[in-house]
Amino acid sequence: MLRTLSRSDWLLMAIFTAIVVTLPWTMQPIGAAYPDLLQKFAIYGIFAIGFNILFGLTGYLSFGHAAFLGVGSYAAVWSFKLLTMNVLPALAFSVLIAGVFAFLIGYVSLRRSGIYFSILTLAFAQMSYNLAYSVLTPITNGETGLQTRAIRQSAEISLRDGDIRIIDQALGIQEFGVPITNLFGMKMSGYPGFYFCAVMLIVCFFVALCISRSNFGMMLKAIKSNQNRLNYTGIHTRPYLIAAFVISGMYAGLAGSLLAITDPIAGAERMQWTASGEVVLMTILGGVGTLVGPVLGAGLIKYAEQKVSSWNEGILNSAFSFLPDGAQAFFVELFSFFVGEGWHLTLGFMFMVIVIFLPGGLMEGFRRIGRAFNRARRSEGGRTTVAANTPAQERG
Amino acid sequence: MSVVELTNSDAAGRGFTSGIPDKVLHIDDVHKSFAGLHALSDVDLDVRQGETHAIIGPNGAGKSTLLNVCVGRIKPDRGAVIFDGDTLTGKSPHEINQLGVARVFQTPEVFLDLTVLENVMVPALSKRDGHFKLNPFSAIAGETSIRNEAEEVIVNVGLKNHVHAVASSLSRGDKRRLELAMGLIQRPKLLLLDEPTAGMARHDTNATIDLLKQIKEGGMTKVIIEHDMHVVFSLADRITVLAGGRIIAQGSPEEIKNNPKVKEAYLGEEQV
Amino acid sequence: MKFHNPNRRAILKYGAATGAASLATPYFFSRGAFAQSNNYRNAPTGSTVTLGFNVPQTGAYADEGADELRAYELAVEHINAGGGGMLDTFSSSALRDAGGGINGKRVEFVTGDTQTKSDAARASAKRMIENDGAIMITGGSSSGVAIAVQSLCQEAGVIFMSGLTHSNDTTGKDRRANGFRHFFNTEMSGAALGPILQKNYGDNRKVYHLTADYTWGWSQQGSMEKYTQPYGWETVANVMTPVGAGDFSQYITPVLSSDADTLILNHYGGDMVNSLTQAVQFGLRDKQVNGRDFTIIVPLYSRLMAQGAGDAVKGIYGSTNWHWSLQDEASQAFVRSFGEKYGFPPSQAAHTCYCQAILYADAAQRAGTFQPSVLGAALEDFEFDGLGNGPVLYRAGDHQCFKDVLVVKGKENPTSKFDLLEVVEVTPRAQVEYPADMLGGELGPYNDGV
Amino acid sequence: MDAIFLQVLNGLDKGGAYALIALGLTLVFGTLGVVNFAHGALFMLGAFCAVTLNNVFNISYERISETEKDFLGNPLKEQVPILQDWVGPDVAAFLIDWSVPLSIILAVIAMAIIGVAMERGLIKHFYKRPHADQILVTFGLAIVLQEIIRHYFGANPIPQPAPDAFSGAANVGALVGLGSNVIYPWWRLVYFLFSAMVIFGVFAFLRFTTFGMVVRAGMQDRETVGLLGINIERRFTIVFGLAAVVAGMAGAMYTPILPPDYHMGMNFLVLSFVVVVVGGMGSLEGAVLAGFLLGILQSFASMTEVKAILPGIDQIIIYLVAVIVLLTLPRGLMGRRGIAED
Repeated sequence: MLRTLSRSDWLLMAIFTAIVVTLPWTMQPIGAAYPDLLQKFAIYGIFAIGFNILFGLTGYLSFGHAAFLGVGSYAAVWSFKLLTMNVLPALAFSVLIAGVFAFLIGYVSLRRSGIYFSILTLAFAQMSYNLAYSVLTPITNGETGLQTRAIRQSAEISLRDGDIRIIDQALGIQEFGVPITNLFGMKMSGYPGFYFCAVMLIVCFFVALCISRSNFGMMLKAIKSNQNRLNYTGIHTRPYLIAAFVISGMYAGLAGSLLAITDPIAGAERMQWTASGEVVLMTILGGVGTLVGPVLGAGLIKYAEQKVSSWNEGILNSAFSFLPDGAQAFFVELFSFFVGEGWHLTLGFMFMVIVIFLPGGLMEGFRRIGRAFNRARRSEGGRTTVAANTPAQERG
Repeated sequence: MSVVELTNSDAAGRGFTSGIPDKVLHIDDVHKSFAGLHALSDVDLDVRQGETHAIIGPNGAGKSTLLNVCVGRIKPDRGAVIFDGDTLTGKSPHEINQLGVARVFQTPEVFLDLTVLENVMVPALSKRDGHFKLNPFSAIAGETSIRNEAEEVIVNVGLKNHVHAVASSLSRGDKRRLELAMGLIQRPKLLLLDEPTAGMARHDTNATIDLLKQIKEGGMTKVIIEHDMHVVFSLADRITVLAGGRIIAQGSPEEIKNNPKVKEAYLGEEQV
Repeated sequence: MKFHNPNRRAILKYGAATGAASLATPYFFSRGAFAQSNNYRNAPTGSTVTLGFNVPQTGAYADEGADELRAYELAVEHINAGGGGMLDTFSSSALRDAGGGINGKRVEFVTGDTQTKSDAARASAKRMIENDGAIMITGGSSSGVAIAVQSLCQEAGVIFMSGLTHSNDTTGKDRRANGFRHFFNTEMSGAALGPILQKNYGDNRKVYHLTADYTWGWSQQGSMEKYTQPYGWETVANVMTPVGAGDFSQYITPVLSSDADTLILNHYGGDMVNSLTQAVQFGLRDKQVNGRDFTIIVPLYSRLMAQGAGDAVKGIYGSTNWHWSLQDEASQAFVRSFGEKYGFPPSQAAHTCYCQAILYADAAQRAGTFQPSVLGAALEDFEFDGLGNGPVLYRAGDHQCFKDVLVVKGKENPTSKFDLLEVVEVTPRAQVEYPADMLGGELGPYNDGV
Repeated sequence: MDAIFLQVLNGLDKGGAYALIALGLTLVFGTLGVVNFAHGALFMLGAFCAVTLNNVFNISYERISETEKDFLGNPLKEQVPILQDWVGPDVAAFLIDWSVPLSIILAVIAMAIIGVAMERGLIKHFYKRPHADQILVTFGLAIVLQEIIRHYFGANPIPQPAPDAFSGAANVGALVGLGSNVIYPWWRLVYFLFSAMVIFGVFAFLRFTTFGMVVRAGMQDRETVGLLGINIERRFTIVFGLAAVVAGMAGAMYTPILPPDYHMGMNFLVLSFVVVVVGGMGSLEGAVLAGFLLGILQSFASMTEVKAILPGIDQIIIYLVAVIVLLTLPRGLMGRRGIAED
């Protein structure tokens, strides 16, 4: 397994790990160094990496991936309610159940390709969302969302409103107030929660890297390239597609369970088409088919949602306070279109600008910078760098 | 007369079993029509173990349809294709390939986003691992034996300098070489070649002929569809001539050269 | 061309809380480094205290959210000035006596966008708590969000003063010690509407319910059924409609062929606008069944949304938490200060948010600390007046305010686009009170976040 | 019986709306090969054409009233429409009353300009780009358009009453010999007629004009038409403009049924894609058929009797039908092989 990766891959792993682990410090200048946003970076990074295993490698665009995120969250919260507040069983259950769910949906949807596949996945996800919001309320607690509760005092209280936590009860673990998710006693909120997510992100990134460099990954890329030819080469493509779909569904389930682990609530709107669309946007924004791109895209969108939306006029005023009064008023006026309540506008423009000027997403931008840098070095008379010769590693 | 020979072997072919080693492919009374137009009718054909069998014929004779029937792309209206004891008719393309039938496409159908090496490794892995294997952790980079083998084939087809090039960057001729390499790497029991030299310069054509001759010595059975009579007569052990969806002649190159029916069919179209 | 433009806000000189916490090194494995010295989360150390306003800024309730934010800004202005608006009429003088700020600290605020989604709302609340050092969270425009943020605040150890949330569950089975609600609920709506409906429409009506298919809808439908039953009102059918259905025609036509003579629309927001507009289009308001005029009722009214339904609201009964046309001194003072600043009257969402901000500040001032458990105790069973609803009790048992409920009716001849509802009756508080344990749920202990 | 008849009417009405939106979407996809996520936003812009016209008619100057007081107790500033002074109160009242139907004219002009500008300025650069890029850029555009509308009109729905003549409900029952309970709003009947006319018009345009012939040929085989030396670019622009106009008119006329707000386009977006795909990508007939099919099925699924057997069926019926259709008919009702399958 370790032979999977080349030296440059290990270097990539090392750099990625270093960046993720140091996020609490490096994110400070842009005001993103607080646990919740960092957790979201990691969680949606996992979601996008998983989505990219399907979309980036096989070219199959699922428009219903949020369903697996939602299922993962529900599974995790039910594990908290029924078994234990320890996060490991929740994690295992979520991944397992999301995997089964993905298998069922994938088995059916993958009978079709192209936009027909996209609409099938969308249809399944929307059905899940609509039912979870209304008819399935006994399981999902509907609009309010499924939450952990104190241990119920009598069997008359429904399981939605009172937990049983069989394992914790058997072990005689005492609870005070709101039950808190933990990893063998270590609280999974705040920074410990972030580091737990970060470890998961690094593991997920590593697995995705391995998949991308493996025989299996090459087959997936071959599907994207020319599925028909692959059939004549003796490969049955459907099992590969289903496997990729299930793996990426399990990633989504893992992301869903981490959402529940860092914040024990699961709501139906996690399954809505807008949530599915969000992960598509994250992936395309960062760079489809690249390894790092989806994580970057996820970070950018979550940053916009959390931080850009919070820059109200007061913050703008102090940001531009170095300007003379008239100019300050002008800039505050101008920027207030794009931040605070206007953060959607920024997002919309960002999508357009990136796709117009950087087809291939943010990673394309980095590649261009890299190339320009290399050219500059060569024209200085320096020796040609090795990087220019490395054959398209990052495409993986 | 080859047609007589065909009827003779046909009698034996009805009771075809894998125990008879010299008949690898048996095409049994295949019919196919598209919208009332008979593309193939009453086609019976045997391909012997180790031989290079050329199928020639004027344009629209049904050569490509016949090939497509063999690989499962087209379902015949009637009749069957039997390969090494297995009926191919009704099987899906990947199953047919897994039985040992590989196809080289006329217009290159390579994996444009993959490198040349990867393009060749895909069929190699398919041969080794079967039609599906979930191996997300077994690294491409760790497949040294298959990698060496693939590199060898790539060198053989003359793509030595392009091993790590992305397939989409290859010239059309190089893509055809790659196609050939993808067929050869599987060491199939039967290799179906659809005009392997079409569009190649004479020099390249000769190189391809040499390469195919080499393989012949290795004992691989081949069916070639070809327009270029130079190629056909350099390679073929036996030749089947199709015209209007029917077999009009079959026999050794010498027999075919002198067959009046063939001359008639090709009159003004090809110089032999 | 001059369009009505509710989104422009005057540039204000309000403080920008950029968040001292964000500049500090990450504080590992503890819930805030400050907490150790001060016994509670995000205890203010400098000369300012930061409040977190979490309102919908995008999505269907964005205008309501914008109005809430206006009210909060106004409230902050008044608190820092030690007077103005309803702060002058408020029965507790603690803030006025302090002469500006709370506990000697100037109030600053941070804002967040709930998007009317639980996840987004919790995330922005967490941002304000973790990054911006907000000492409390307030706002919101739907019950799902309120309940989600309330439980988050309980876990994080800050006070949550909910905004517009009408579901029983907020202070019913999902009540939390750290959460407080000023707004009324479906139980009170039902209790207030029942007698008025009987008075106007008589006994023994046959009712067709269209109910938004989620917890609030069910709860509203249940209350309406419960409080109209004593008058012999009978439910012919209760049909669930999907949230955000847009076109309700397929749910309205069956009403025509049933023998119902009353339609109750248990919808809110966009659903209410659409279902009411369409029901009126189907001629339901002009229909006669069994010799009686057909009647439509909208249990929960919002003026902003009534604006969207236009003429369709005329003559239609419903309930509301507060309305700007009230003539009492406090309401008048609030409308005047709000109207002078923004140019139009405040909505009920703005009113409840303003009240919540003032009530929080007052409790903190009276308690002398921002510590949730102490501050909360100051709010519990707190009786006050002068905030536009008459005498109000913040009940200790469920952290729910009890006050008079307004029964309103769509005005037949509005004089302006704000003048859409007229107050028909003010149902006294005693009539809408219910025992604290009726709805189930448990407050649990306060959490100070340490 | 009455109930079923009414649900059929509902279905036709809904179906008309669905078909109108889906028509432009599939037209753009079939000819230009562009997945346009901004199509819902075009529908929304059309609806706001109606709002704008109404606002324009109501542009007023202020007159201090002597008798009335405003909410702060100051003398009320009465708003007097300028139009009233120009054309007299009767005509002004008529224009304001009929502003929704009249707004079709505005919608046609405005949407044609917007459509052409969008195609020339943005969409044409994306013909050869992957669908993913098209989705991202048009989605971004949709958000931007939405936010601009929100900036000027706010987030609340804005009521747009139908003309008085059409405001009530028609006694359809009397016409077809059913009970007096069978009444149906005039405006919805108008909307159904309107959608039928527009659909018919678009089909006639594509069938009986040379331009339409080229476009249809382009939908069959884009490359060949390009090779024929026909200036396909200009025609693409017109097709996109046409799609925008159809969406815009559909939006403008829908305002009395659904008071418009800035994100109404997004609500219709997913639905219209489902309609297009169920109909078969690139098939105009399919889109119309699927629109009516889904409209009618949705209406029937919402009946209490059906919901009693299958709770929640009305919430998922559209998607359920989509799944069933796509699994039985690989390319939707009337889709052709090879379009949008990779």
